[in-house]
Amino acid sequence: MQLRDTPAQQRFREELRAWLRAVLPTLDRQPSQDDWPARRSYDSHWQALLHQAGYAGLNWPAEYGGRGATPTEHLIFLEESELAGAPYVGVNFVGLLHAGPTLIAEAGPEQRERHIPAILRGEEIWCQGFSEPDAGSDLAALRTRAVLDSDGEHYVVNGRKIWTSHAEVADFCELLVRTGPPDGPKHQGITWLIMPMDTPGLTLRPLKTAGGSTEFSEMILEDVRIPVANRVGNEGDGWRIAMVTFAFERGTGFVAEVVWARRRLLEIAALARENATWEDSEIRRRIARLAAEFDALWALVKRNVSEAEHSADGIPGPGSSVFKLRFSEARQHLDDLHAEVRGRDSLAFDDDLCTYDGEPGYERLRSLAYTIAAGTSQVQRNIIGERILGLPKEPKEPSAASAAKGDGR
Amino acid sequence: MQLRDTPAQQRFREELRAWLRAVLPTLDRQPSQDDWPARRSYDSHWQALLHQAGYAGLNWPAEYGGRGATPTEHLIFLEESELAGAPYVGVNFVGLLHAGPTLIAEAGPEQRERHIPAILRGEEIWCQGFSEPDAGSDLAALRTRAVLDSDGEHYVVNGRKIWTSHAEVADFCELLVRTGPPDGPKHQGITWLIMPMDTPGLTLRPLKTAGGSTEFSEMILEDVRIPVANRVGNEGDGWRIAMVTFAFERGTGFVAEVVWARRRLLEIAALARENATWEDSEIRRRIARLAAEFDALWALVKRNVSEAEHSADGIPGPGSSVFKLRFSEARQHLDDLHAEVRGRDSLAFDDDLCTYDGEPGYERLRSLAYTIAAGTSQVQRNIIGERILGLPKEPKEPSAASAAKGDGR
Amino acid sequence: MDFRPTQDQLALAGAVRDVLGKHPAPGTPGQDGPEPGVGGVAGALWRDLAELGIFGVRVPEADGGLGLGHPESVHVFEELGRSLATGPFTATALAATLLPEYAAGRHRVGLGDLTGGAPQLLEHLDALDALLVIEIVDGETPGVAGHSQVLRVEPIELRADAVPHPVDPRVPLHRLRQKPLRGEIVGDAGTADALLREGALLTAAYQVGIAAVLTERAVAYAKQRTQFGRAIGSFQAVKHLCADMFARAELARAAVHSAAVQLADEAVGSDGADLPAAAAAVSAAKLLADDAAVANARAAIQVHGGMGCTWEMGLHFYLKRAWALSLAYGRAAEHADLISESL
Amino acid sequence: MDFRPTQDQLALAGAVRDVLGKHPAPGTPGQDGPEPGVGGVAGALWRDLAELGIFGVRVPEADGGLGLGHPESVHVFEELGRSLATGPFTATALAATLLPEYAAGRHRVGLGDLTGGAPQLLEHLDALDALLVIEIVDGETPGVAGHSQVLRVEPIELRADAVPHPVDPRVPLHRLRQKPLRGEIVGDAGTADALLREGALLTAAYQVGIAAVLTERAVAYAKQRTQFGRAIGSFQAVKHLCADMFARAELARAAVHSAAVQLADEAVGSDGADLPAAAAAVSAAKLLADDAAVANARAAIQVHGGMGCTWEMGLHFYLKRAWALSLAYGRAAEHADLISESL
Repeated sequence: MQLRDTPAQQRFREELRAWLRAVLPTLDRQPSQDDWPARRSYDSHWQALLHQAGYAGLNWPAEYGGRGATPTEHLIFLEESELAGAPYVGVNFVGLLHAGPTLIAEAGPEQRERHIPAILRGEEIWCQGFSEPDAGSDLAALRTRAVLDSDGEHYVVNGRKIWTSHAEVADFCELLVRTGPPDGPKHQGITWLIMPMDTPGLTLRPLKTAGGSTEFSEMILEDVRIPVANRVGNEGDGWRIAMVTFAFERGTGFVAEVVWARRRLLEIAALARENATWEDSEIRRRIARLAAEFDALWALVKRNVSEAEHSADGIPGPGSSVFKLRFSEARQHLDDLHAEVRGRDSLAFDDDLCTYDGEPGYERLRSLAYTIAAGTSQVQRNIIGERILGLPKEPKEPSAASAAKGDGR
Repeated sequence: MQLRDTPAQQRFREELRAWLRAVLPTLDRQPSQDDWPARRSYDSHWQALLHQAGYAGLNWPAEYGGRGATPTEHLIFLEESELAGAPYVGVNFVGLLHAGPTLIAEAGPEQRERHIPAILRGEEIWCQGFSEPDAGSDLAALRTRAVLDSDGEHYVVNGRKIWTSHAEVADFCELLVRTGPPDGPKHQGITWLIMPMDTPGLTLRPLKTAGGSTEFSEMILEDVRIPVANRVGNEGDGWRIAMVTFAFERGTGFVAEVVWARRRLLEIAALARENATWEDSEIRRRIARLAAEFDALWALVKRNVSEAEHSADGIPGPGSSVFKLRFSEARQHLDDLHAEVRGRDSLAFDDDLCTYDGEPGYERLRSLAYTIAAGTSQVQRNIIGERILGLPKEPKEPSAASAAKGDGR
Repeated sequence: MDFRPTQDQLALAGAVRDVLGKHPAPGTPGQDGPEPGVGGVAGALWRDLAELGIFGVRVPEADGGLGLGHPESVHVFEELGRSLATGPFTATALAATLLPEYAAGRHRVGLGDLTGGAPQLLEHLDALDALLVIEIVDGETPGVAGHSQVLRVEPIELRADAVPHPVDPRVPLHRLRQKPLRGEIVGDAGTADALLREGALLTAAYQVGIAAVLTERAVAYAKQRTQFGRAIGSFQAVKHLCADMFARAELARAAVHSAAVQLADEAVGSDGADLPAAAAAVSAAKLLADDAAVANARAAIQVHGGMGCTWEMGLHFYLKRAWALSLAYGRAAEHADLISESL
Repeated sequence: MDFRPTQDQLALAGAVRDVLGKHPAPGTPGQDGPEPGVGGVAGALWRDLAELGIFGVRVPEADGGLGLGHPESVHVFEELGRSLATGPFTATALAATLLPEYAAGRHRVGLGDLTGGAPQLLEHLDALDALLVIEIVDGETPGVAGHSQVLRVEPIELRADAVPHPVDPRVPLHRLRQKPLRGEIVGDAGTADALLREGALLTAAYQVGIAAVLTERAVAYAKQRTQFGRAIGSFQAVKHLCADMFARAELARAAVHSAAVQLADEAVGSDGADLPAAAAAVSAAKLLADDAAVANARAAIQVHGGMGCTWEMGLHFYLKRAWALSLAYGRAAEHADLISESL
């Protein structure tokens, strides 16, 4: 049980630090929140720089162009990047964290050849078409229909998808469709397709968030024709394939955010000292308690990473639900505490900071989604209760053929 | 919308105050926690005094020997008694708050004649035989069997009851038994019986609480013969009859406790000023927030009482679940806060105060049951969600014939 | 004792609700979401509310008011909160208790509390006809210096910068650049305290309105939205969120009503009236109502899931207003300190 | 980095667990409830634990200890907490780091912290062979007065009254009547700080054991107990109580392990070691572990319903110990203050 770097890890960390020190000053200022073309260009440039330096696809197998780094090296990468203030993965999120790993695991050689290198170089942006208006927590209830055309070479897809990030600038979409009968067993009959975003019949409708930004879109699909060759895996095997993706998301999606939260807490403490709210023991101790919480969450991350490093598949287990549950609540407390220390200043967005990261008002509004997205806190508690603790599931609604696995939202 | 006494209410309050001032100094010191004969004698004496002064059965109809007071007068009685430090209802709790009102509503003339005056005079002590080891939150699942004897004049009862308060000193028990088939519809087939506590076949086993006292007993019934004449209402109608009782319990059970809690909070504030924990803004504000909570609960009581005063039946509605939910949690916070202000003193029971009321360590342990007894907080939330807000019930377990109405504990 | 609202109080609340129903605020059910900046003072709504007399509820009839009391005021303001109406309602109603000329609602009056050290942000400044300012008296005037007083200031003479992006886009904010201010002294320290106390009470009532209407919205959504083949409100996790929302709103309302009655009794000098106790009751009401509004807004968003975080669902408008009101007329911590002084 | 417990650490914990399994504490599953006062130090258990070397875990092998570190100590103390073993384990292990003669566990050593103003209650006094006392030096000795120091005191010479009814009936308490104390100075202010810091860490580990074992008990009960025709653990209200218990115990354990590693790195002077950071990590661990133990004890009782409140179910023993330990080696508020100094 130790936390120190091995000599190899220390070397990796130092090289990365040196590279970040050299390259970060060359970057432009972050584009503004809703300037999507500029954001794509900014994020792609960063991804290209990572690729040149050998940091693209850090934890991907070397045979697919990745670096084949260990989970611990990946953690070091995320930690040092955040500490240095490097850009986030941005519009490359779905490609690097969802679609890419799924393609490596499940796609055919031609599909991999076509997409993987382009994703790694930042040349191909992906988005996700999973959730639907009536399939949120109950994702397997999705109803977007794909019917094989009479030519036998295309699926014709009709339906609505929701919560699609970066859709405006994406080249491809990982799309879950129902190929089985609408009233069949819901976890079966789902198929995973690669949809080019320039396919006719696709309409995007921006979905504004509480913070006023357009991070998400709704996608309306009307007779969208997708080649059968774009299918990944077998027809009806899409649920299993999608689950591979989720395991990755849960594992690494929030790691950098813990580092960010710990730094933000120091900023809050500094501000509190400056404006004398620090004199108030209640405020001071709330800051201290959150520091304890984030430090413990960071320790939990390290334990999860250590376990992943020594597990067969490198995929984090359900223990990450504990992290997700506590982190998302702590993150909301952090933003509330920040507002409390700022006092009436918290009633106005700070235009000097009005990029898409860091402005405390926007962060506070964004954090509302933390206890909802990627599995609500209620779903996380179900996962902990059922998969870790082995508590029995709820009885099924007699009429529902399908398994109840979450709380539904 | 006003809180002032009417002239009649003010007169009632002043007469009561004068009487309490006169009579309380004549009382002996409270007996010790587990001296049940002394407690019976003490509580019976107090009840007899109340009866002589015309305060027994305050809210009972005059035709049954009560005073026929309004809900508001009842509230004034509870408030003034608590403020004056008068004894609680004690071992007369079940008789006055459960069995008596049930007998008035449901019993035959002879049964009433036999029991009601004796209860009012403090000469007859009752206990409750409802819960069973496997029927807690799911009370309707009770399994204590009553079979009609071949003589046709007795039920022969076998089973186990639990959480019976004051059983050691009780003369009678309000007993719920199953007369219907064990596998029949569970809310039907329940019958309400009057069981004399000296009936052969009855064994009591004291059930010690976390505080070390024997407030409750387990009752083991082996071939206990109860005359059919002791049945209240019809065979199989016991569930409905018992529900009448519960409505009373929810309404008034905790009223005096709010007054107590507000006084206790002032004691805590005084102690905090004395030992300088008051300097700590966190402690000071926790005290203030609890003061706000208890004052609001007291206002909620007054609103509920005002509504009951003008309702047809004088029985509080499901709104009292809000009170029960918030009060029981606030009460636990109160005891925790007291311990925090006492510091290491809280590690020892204060033997100078070691009666059954008020010693902070015992109160803290006793308050553990507040979120459990008389409907757990989880059950209260179900009641609010389903009966007040109209949210749908959970689906039933396909195999269970009965309705799921609580969370189960 | 009869703590139920009277028929007249319910009728007044109903009349206010009817008027508000004719001018639904953006973000409330059935309304499409506005662009940021939409909001401010809706002239037609203001006129209709003025016609009902809501700005002069507590002003004697002889002075053109309704001649009612705090219990009636809180009924009105709970309705304003339910419909998330924006405008300087609280300040105008407070001003009318001091200067009856404002009872008719022909002027829009703002209020700025400069007694704290916090940066001063003023709501609706561009729409105001008058501004009351509470400040600490500088200088050495015996018996007055160091105490607070109430000034009436011409809004047009103020130097203030519009805040480009208020968190609540529906309520325009200006940041005051100027101090000291020049104006007419219209009240002393006692008046200032009374204004702040009643402001806290009315704000608490508005917050109760937010907390209550969000409970209803969450419950309605939980009944209608299905996942896993069931209405999500049948899952205990969601049901219990709703139950806690209801409990918070009920308790806060009881606290607001109790404070209103106690303050009314104090004002008319009736038996047992006790200003410190009434002031503590107002603080308790503000503290519980702020918590109820903010916590219920969060819970409503959680019950609505992803949709709850969208602009178009409009729940964020309630949260943003609840946040802003939590910082007006004393924050929870300040009110807790006030309560502690009474213990 | 490899933050997993090593095989050796798991083996040590397993050995401790095996020994504890032979001496089950009252109130733990399968044990009938004792009368108040039963508890104290169980001689056979103490001897078996001494034989394993648990009092000398951190004492160099040359001095008769196991020569291990903080990460091993916290594994041992989590096991003690899981089985709710009573005795002056923490104080004896702390004393052994200072005075290796105690490593073998042949003496029972207590510890009293007289630096705060609080009334001094000593645990297990009648069973002690030695007592360490941390006190503030009176008088005017230059460079020392006003600082703390560690005294070794003969328990038998102390004037102290037995507390008739300790809240935790399993741990006898005495109230100290005497001050100042006479004894041998065995450590300076730095030693005192180190003892209190390690005491907080070991206590946190014990609390994690309580939090973890109660999660297991609540889960087992929720699987077995049926109401409304279902195991109660299938109800979300109960399931989510259990999930939160698990999360609290996991997070607190991660904090304890992290603090142990940081303190170990500091002790051996390895790269990047940082005493203020390690001290803050210990405070974080104590704060989270206290909360986990107390909150999980409450939650376990809630899951068990009425039976949870009974003496015979024994859950109250865990709660009472968790309460007592929350007041030992610094309360949550004090540790929060310490953390805040590091920010």
